[in-house]
Amino acid sequence: MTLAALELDLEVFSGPFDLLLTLVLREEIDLLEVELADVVLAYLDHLEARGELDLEVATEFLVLIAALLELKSRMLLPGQEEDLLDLEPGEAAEELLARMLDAQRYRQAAGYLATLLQDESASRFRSAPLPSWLRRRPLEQAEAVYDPDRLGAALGGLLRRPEPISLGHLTVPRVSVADRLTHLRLLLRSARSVSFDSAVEGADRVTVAVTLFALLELYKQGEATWSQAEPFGPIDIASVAAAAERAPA
Amino acid sequence: MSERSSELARVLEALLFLSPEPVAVSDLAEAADASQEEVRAALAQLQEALAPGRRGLALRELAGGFTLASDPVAEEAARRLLAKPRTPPLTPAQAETLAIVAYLQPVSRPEMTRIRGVSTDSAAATLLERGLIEESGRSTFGAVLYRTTPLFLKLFGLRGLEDLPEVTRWDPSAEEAGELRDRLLSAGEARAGLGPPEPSTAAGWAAS
Amino acid sequence: MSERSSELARVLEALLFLSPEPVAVSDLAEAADASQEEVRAALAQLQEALAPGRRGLALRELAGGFTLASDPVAEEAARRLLAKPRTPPLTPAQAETLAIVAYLQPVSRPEMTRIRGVSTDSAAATLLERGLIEESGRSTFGAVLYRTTPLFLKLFGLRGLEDLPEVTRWDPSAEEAGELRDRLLSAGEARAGLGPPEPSTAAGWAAS
Repeated sequence: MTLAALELDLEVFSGPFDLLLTLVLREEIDLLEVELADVVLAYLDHLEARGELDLEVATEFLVLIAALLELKSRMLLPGQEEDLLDLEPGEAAEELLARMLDAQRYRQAAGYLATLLQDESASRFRSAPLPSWLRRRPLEQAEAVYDPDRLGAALGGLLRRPEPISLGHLTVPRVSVADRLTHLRLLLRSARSVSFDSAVEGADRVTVAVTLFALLELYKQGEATWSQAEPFGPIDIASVAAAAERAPA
Repeated sequence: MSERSSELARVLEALLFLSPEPVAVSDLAEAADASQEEVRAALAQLQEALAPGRRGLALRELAGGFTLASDPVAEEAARRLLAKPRTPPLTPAQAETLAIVAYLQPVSRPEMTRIRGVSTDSAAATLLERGLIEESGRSTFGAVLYRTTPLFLKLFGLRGLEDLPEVTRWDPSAEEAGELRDRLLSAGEARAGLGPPEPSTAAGWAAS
Repeated sequence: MSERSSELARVLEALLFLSPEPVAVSDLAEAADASQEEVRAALAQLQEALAPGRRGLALRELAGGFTLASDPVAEEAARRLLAKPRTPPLTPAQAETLAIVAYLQPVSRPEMTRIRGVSTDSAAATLLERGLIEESGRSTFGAVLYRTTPLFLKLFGLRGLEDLPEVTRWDPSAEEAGELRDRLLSAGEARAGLGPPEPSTAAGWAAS
């Protein structure tokens, strides 16, 4: 099997995975419109249907899908000042290529190691217990060679915990993206333009983060644009409908 | 054999080198795909090449067959190199495993694994083989328990387990309440449940 | 050495015969009560006596020391006598994981997984069990780090890690990168009837 055998039926595209890839790289399909989660689900279905895993192909798929995800996440961030965020034509393909080449480098190194092992396979080493006259090691002769502090330090290392990360927001999802989407849409309906700070006034950190996700989603859906004059400066959110109404005027 | 041996003699020398036990002529003949007469002739050639004073090895015929042995000339040097207790530096995995046994003994292998977050089988096997730890019965659940040995105390220069250094010096959570064992187990589980990306890797990706 | 070796060469041959692992020149010198220069000279003599085609054994410099190995001429007979292959070959997944550890050590498992794009748990477990890699401490986040072992060097015929070629040796040439890019771009083209990518694009790629 190759990745070409992976048939997709997405909202914006229907056909084999490799064709989707080509069209994305040629920028004939907007990556922003491709639901990558659906591609992954299609791949999993495909695997399940086949009942076996071709590691070579799976590796290629994972490298590609990971790179596509990273690209897409960057494209979702509007911004001009950062070179990194500003994808030139062809840059998507370059990025993807770099990722694949890096994985390939170690695959080739692996081939080299396999050859080394093969070359050495006719050379064997002796593996025999020491003759009895060398095996006597009386306890009385044992000398102190290890430092007990090594044990204390090792145990101290095992007592170390990772930075306490609050998992509260994971186990108790107090706020959902859908909630915050509704919240933002309501704000934009009444004001057409609103600052991010006012949209999250009085909210806790989790809510602020989820609101940012909701904002990304609005941007992706083409409902809103956002701008930030300088890093850490205020973020202004504008409804696209409002912008469109202003334009003809 | 002179400086250049027959191929059969070379094969036989290699076979005897690789075999920890004496090998019978019939087995040598079968392995080398030769007749027993040919093998005997080649062994005579080998005997000649390994005659006393020539090499560091000697060919011996014992009850079970032929074997190679080291020349007695090397006896003293071999004692210096090999007869001391084998105490290579402890690997990090061995040090962690040994520390767990030393401080918590008796302790079961599943417990060690839970504390370390990764398997302790290979490290524990090495420690057992070197005589630093030993079995000490079974837990109520039937798991083998381990403790340290008198050799352990000697090699660490300790008179007894009470001489083990206080962990508080290295303990990042000394002020927390709770038994050492419980705190080790909970820290191990906290680490196992978490795999944050490492900064070095992130940098590597960005550069690539 | 001619038929009669110097006593030091004989002692060294016996020591290497008895030692289960490669022995460093400094350890040989200490055991044989000789200077390192004398040991090196005697090893050269031994190397000469064990030159290919002379004996059933060979002197090898591996994993930071010297060791004796069987001559490949005996491989077939050894397989028959010992009835086991010496080292099973590595699967592609194991070889890739080993390559990543060899070049990036110390390296954590999440890092290996990120580079390969698929889980390395099973491959890494096998490499650990075969003694080709081992733990080497923990990262600042508590993740276990891995490195290669002396056994890895021994089995792969390496004196040390510095014997590994630079990893940049496998950096793709501009042509190879171009080919991969063509493959990426043209994968779906035939299907789509879009025709080959345009030359100007290809040139841009090769330059980047």
